[in-house]
Amino acid sequence: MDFRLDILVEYIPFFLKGTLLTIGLSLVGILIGTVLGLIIGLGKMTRNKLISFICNCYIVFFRGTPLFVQILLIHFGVVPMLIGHTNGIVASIIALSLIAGAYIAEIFRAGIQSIDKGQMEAARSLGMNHVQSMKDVILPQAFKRMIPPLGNEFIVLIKESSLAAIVATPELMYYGRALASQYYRVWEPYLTAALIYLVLTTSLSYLLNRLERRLATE
Amino acid sequence: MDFRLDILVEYIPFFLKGTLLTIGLSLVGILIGTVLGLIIGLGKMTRNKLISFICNCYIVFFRGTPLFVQILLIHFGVVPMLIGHTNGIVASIIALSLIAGAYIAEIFRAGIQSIDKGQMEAARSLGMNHVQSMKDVILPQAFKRMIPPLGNEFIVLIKESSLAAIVATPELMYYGRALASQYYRVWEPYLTAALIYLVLTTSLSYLLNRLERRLATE
Amino acid sequence: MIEVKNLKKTFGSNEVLKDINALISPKEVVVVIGPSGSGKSTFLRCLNLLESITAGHVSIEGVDITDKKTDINKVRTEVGMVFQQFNLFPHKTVIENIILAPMRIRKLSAEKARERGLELLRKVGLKEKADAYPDSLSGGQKQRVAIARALAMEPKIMLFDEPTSALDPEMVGEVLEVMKQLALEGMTMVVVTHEMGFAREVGDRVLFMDGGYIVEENIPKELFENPQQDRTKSFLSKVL
Amino acid sequence: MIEVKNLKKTFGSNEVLKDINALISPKEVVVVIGPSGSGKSTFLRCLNLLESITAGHVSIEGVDITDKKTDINKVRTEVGMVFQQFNLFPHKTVIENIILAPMRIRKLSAEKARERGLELLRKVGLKEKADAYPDSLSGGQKQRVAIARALAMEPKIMLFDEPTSALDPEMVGEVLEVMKQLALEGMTMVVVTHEMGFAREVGDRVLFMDGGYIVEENIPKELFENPQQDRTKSFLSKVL
Amino acid sequence: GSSGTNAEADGTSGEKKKLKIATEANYAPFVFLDKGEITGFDVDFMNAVAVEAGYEIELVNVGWDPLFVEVKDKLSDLGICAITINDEREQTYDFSVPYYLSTNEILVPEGSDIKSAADLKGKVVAVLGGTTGQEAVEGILGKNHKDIKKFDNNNLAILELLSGGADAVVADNAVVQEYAKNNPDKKLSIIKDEEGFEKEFYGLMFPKGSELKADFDVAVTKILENGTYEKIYEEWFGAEPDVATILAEQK
Ligand SMILES: Nc1ncnc2c1ncn2[C@@H]1O[C@H](COP(=O)(O)OP(=O)(O)OP(=O)(O)O)[C@@H](O)[C@H]1O
Ligand SMILES: Nc1ncnc2c1ncn2[C@@H]1O[C@H](COP(=O)(O)OP(=O)(O)OP(=O)(O)O)[C@@H](O)[C@H]1O
Ligand SMILES: [Mg+2]
Ligand SMILES: [Mg+2]
Repeated sequence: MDFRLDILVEYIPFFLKGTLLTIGLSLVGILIGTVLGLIIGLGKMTRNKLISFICNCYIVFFRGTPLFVQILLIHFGVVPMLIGHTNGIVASIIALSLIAGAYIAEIFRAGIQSIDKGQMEAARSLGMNHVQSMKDVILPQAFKRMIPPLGNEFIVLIKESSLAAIVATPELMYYGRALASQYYRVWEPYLTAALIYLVLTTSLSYLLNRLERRLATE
Repeated sequence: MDFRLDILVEYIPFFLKGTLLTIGLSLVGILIGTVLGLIIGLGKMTRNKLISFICNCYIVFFRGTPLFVQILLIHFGVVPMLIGHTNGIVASIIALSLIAGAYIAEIFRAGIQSIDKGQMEAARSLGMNHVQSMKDVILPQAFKRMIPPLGNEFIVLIKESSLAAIVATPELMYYGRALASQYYRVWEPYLTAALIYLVLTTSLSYLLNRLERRLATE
Repeated sequence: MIEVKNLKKTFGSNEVLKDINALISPKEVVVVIGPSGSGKSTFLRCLNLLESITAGHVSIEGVDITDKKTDINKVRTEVGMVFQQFNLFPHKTVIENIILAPMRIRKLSAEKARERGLELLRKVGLKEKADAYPDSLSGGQKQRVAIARALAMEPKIMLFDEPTSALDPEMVGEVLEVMKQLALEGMTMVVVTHEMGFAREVGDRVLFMDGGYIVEENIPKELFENPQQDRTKSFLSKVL
Repeated sequence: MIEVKNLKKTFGSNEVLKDINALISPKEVVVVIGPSGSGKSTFLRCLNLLESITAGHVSIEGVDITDKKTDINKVRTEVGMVFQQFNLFPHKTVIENIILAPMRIRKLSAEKARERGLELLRKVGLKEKADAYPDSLSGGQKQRVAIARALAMEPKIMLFDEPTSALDPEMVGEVLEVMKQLALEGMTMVVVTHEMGFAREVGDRVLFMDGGYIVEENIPKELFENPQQDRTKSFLSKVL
Repeated sequence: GSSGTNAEADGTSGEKKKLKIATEANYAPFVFLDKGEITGFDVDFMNAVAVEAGYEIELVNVGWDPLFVEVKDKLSDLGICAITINDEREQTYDFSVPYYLSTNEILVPEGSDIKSAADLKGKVVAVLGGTTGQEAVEGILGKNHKDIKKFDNNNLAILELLSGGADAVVADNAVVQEYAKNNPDKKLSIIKDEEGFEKEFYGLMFPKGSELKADFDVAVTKILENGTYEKIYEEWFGAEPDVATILAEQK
């Protein structure tokens, strides 16, 4: 297989720009998604049937439909309603945040439920109310357990952000496709993109492993 | 928003065909992926450094790169080597199986590691060797715990199979795109496809929940 | 004072407490014994509403805690509880475990709370462990911290649910010692335990539970040496 | 017969067994006591190589198990082990738990294995539970099944690691009873336990371990009533 | 690796082998699926050319990215899919003589101040990646200019315009008309600017060094000259083709 380095060299600045946006999108996505996931996760756990039902629908919808369709819906349906016109970056961030929120809600719920029941009972038996117990006793412990799955979600988000290219958000995959369609060559751009994704995801999971080990020994 | 039902009606048989193939692809993918995941998962856990390293690379690669690129690689790199010419369905099945294998390897490893160490010790202390202990004691228990995450992986696979459309595998999304480009309309095909995916994934997760509850009370 | 009248508790279709009546006076130390599953923990947990009560009444210091209008968090500050599994907060140091509730509920300042916390740690013999994390403590030390934590809210009553049964044998003594001290100081205590020596030495009264009822009760010496009921006899024959 | 010579075991940089020497004769019942973390479990687990041995020699019935050429699976069939946490196989019925190893290793037929399994269950008083799943048993019943399972391989030696400390008090007796019976029948036994009554009644010898050494050993009466070492004295003062 | 094409494998049956032709059926009215069948202008044209050249052909919908690998790796004998000939692609592939003159049109909202191709400067333009539209706009704004949004689907490009994310869409006039036909109620104006855009041509795409190119060049020219082309063109586009310009470009 011939492999044309020259066209890759030509695209280096674009790949760089794209990679930065890829990182930015996933980073913002995981941050907003975490806040959202917290709200949705708590919402699903409340005794209020209606709130719990709505939160559950949210989770079911975002986990049950392809991201591709979600991005289109948000890009052409939601963002114009919000800011009057489409904007690929805004749409990608919203879509990634919303889907991350759905997964993080479950991570969050699992994290809370993984804390021994005795912790809540001990806090309540001291006279602390439910909110105080959550805040001072349950959540700090749950958050620590959530770090590894949150990291995984970040990795997933990095890969999924590649779908942002379909609404012309100029991230890594967008420039990969631009190169592909300029030269009608597939391997150079896509293998390069794959390699960059691989570097991003493996270095992230390396960092995660170290963090996890640090947390475990603490 | 005007919504042309007539063109949807016209495409009903294609959506049906596509949905069947989507189900078929993910089903075959999860089955082969399970076998593969078992092998890779065991491989990663062996003491043999080389095998363990190779299995780990496999997992890192498939979990760290976008499925989109994997499908292309397999469609053009692997399938022609195997059967002499390209074939979208074969490539999709291989790609979905390989990625499922990478995730299932981890599910499998987690399942085995979740079994109390005392089980292996009890079996070994009776004089059973490692293989016997695995087969008779550890694996049956691990499999039961693997059912819920395997079900989740199945759901993920259903959604990811939508990417098979890029190598023109005539599954659900393929016909969705066909409809979109024949009539230059976006919402009718994509919302319909999203709905079908949602029905597939939610009914599957409903079944899973029931199964999980049955297993828990057993 | 604790008054329990016709207390019933069911989990689903499982009636765990069938008809419990008891009167526990101030400064009394009541030991609860009985076979596994007889409802001892459930009984104890009903006393501070960690389990909702199905029927009957429980009043603590004259306050009916089954009344919907009662502020249960306030009641719980009066009733300390010590669990078999310690349930210390692993993300907080020993002293932080102790001062958390006083600061949150009694609104004590950090210094004041810490000062009183250290005093309690001294009492349970763990002053030097104030800034350690629970994971670095032995079982006996953990349980003593748990007792100090419960005492920090200055409860009028202390409930103990098998406080020594998760401990290595050589640590049982140090925990019982702290409990004995507490009893001597006049704390009202309800203790579920299998430590018959403690019951004999410290208990004012022993309740024997079986099948959701209090089958027999008496002063320790009488109950252990002269059980009236067959079930009590058969249980004691296995345990003593 | 078990011969232990200069046994050392380290976990990383933690030297858990420092220099253990012991000789256990056929039909002898040896009880091992000592504070938590002193290495009792590790010692026991070295006897059937559940822990790899760092240095020294252990021979079982004349076979040096530290020799690389020894088939450890064969040795293990001669040495039964009973764990604190029972470790029954939860996906198998009681009888399946018992017959698994004999069928796999001794290649017994299912009928033959079942027949002998039922015999063992009768011995531990659980014949009627043959087709129950472990989860439906009480702790004492589980531990008796675990003993029957170990016996099914017809071992020459039985190791017990705190077989009663996960049990509710009223179930301790039934398990000790089975162990006593076994001792009477002439089984060679090494028992880590805190049940001093059992040690006194059944033990031929007591080893007191501390800090990775066997600090003192003697016949039970002597060791309990007349400990020579300070560490032994201090330990016994807490436990007895 | 595969040596030669699979078409060669079945070549035993007759004089001329059956050719495998790769396409992506996602670009109405050139190539698209009509209820599962591949149809379109390119399909009819390809069939006519094949008959003229004396080849049996099989048109396979392989997908867009796969199309290039198929042709480059000789898994298919050639590709047709409204593929624009340009220098960069000629480094990797051989193209037939042009068979279609793509007239790009600008699609703008009604009342837009864009009146010509030159007005696109400073505006955000949505295009379909890899098409003549992209080439044309990049000719004006510059390669990979940040104001060019490339979509991999014309629908999305036009939807972007309708949703306010772009000021204009530049696409082949056939595409623009097909869109307008299916979405009559959208308030869009079409601007033609023959001078403003460079002329772009479609060609058949062959692997580098393909021996088929010679046969097909002749056949394409023949079809253009003998009136068959005009018939097919009018059938699909309802207009007369500018055969003269295409033939001139072929020289
Ligand atoms: N949260 C619960 N849900 C359902 N059943 C419960 C629950 N808690 C306890 N039970 C049941 O209630 C019965 C009594 O339990 P309880 O814990 O009060 O017994 P106990 O006397 O404390 O026994 P032990 O000595 O084993 O602690 C048991 O049959 C138990 O299965
Ligand atoms: N797998 C292991 N890895 C590292 N350290 C271990 C391991 N197993 C035991 N240890 C350490 O070895 C020491 C002795 O442990 P061991 O379990 O033998 O003590 P023990 O006398 O049985 O105590 P206990 O009465 O608590 O069961 C302890 O300090 C323990 O932390
Ligand atoms: Mg209890
Ligand atoms: Mg031990």
